[in-house]
Amino acid sequence: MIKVQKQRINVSEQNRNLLKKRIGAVVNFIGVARPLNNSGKIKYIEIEHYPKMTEKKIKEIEVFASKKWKLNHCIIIHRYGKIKPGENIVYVGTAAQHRNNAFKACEFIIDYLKVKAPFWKIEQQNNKKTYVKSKKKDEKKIKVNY
Amino acid sequence: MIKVQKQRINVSEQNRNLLKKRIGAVVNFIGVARPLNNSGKIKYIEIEHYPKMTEKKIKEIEVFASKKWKLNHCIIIHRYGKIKPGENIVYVGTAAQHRNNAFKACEFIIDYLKVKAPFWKIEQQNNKKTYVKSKKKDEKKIKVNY
Amino acid sequence: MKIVYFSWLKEILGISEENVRPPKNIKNIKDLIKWLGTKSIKHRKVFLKSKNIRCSVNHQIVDKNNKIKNNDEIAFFPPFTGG
Amino acid sequence: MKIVYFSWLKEILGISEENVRPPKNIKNIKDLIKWLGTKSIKHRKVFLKSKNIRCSVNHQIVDKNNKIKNNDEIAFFPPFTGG
Repeated sequence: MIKVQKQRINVSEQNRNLLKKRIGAVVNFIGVARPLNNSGKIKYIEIEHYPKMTEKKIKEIEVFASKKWKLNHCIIIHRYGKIKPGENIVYVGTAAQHRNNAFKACEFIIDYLKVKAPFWKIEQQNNKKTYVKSKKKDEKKIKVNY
Repeated sequence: MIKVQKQRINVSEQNRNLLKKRIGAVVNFIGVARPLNNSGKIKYIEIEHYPKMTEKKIKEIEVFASKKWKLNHCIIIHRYGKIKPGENIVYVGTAAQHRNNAFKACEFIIDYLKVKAPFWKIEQQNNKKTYVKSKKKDEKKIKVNY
Repeated sequence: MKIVYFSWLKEILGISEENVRPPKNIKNIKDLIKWLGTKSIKHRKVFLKSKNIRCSVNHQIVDKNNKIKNNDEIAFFPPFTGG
Repeated sequence: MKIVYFSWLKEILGISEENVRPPKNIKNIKDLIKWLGTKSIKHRKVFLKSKNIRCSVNHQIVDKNNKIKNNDEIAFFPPFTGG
């Protein structure tokens, strides 16, 4: 299940969904908006995305990971719009028979979301708006091609 | 925070605790009781533990992982007693500035719990009680010594 | 041909999309970038930094040698920073 | 000296713990296992399989050469299967 949405992610609800099937291992990742950057306090971040492309790209990642790591269930939710520090930005949940697969799939998905899904972040401070730069480290981490 | 308890783990509550501090990345693992083993349906599992030793061992794992991966928060909860298929058995939650640390710590903790914490599982079927055997694979996975 | 802009490209240009009719000798993304860079001072400012610009054709990421057709939707944007 | 048993060891023996006074020549876990194995048929059954038995002294996992003292709490159990 994938979703691109403006509202906050209800993590409990998603975990209940993941746990519905009686599988052995559930892993999830929650990305949270940070309160600070190098130049100080962040009022909020704003995430822009490319609607016609976003869901398609996330779906590709979901399908690939579900097959490769034999997932019983996979949930990917990414927000856009204004997000305050401390709020969640992204939720990735994986459920599998064995924990290794659930872990690997979850980490793969968030790594790929970072560099393959069309989202752009702005950090809004009191008098300053910063277009967040992508991390080279993140791009290097991606080895598998699909 | 570590806990050894009989009752079900309230995953939502623990995730709320993890998310309280305004960190960047939260990872959690939930182990779920399986409905089947090689010889068929499982009615319930029963987990025995060594009370005087359990918390101490889990605490050691928590302290080690928190330091090694600079965790902002770490929650480990393991149940004992009768557990029905589909119910959770164990919860590991890690919160860190960066996702790599949160993932590595979470996976480390569950790997170590499997082979270092004094729990023993019984699978109860209709006419059969099986003492679960440890997996060599799990013991091999543990490389770091602490 | 529809051109779509995101992030700082959109901010500098002041528009999120535009329809263009490039001449026939504009055959791939590289050509298109050069040609778009001549449209205005703002366009030049954006497309001069073209090493930092990524691009998609009909919602597929492509490299700059990718051929383009008249009814394509072409998007320009910086590297992604979601997650 | 308090001996504690878990899992199938407890089931076979029918007890979860017992107090014992081994003779003075019983100095380490290996000796203790041999000596406990002579206590009853059930004990022999359990301690014959001693390769599959792990052990702790005062809640610390130890190997079978570990020295033992009179007021130690010594536990015998199979490899852990939690998580």
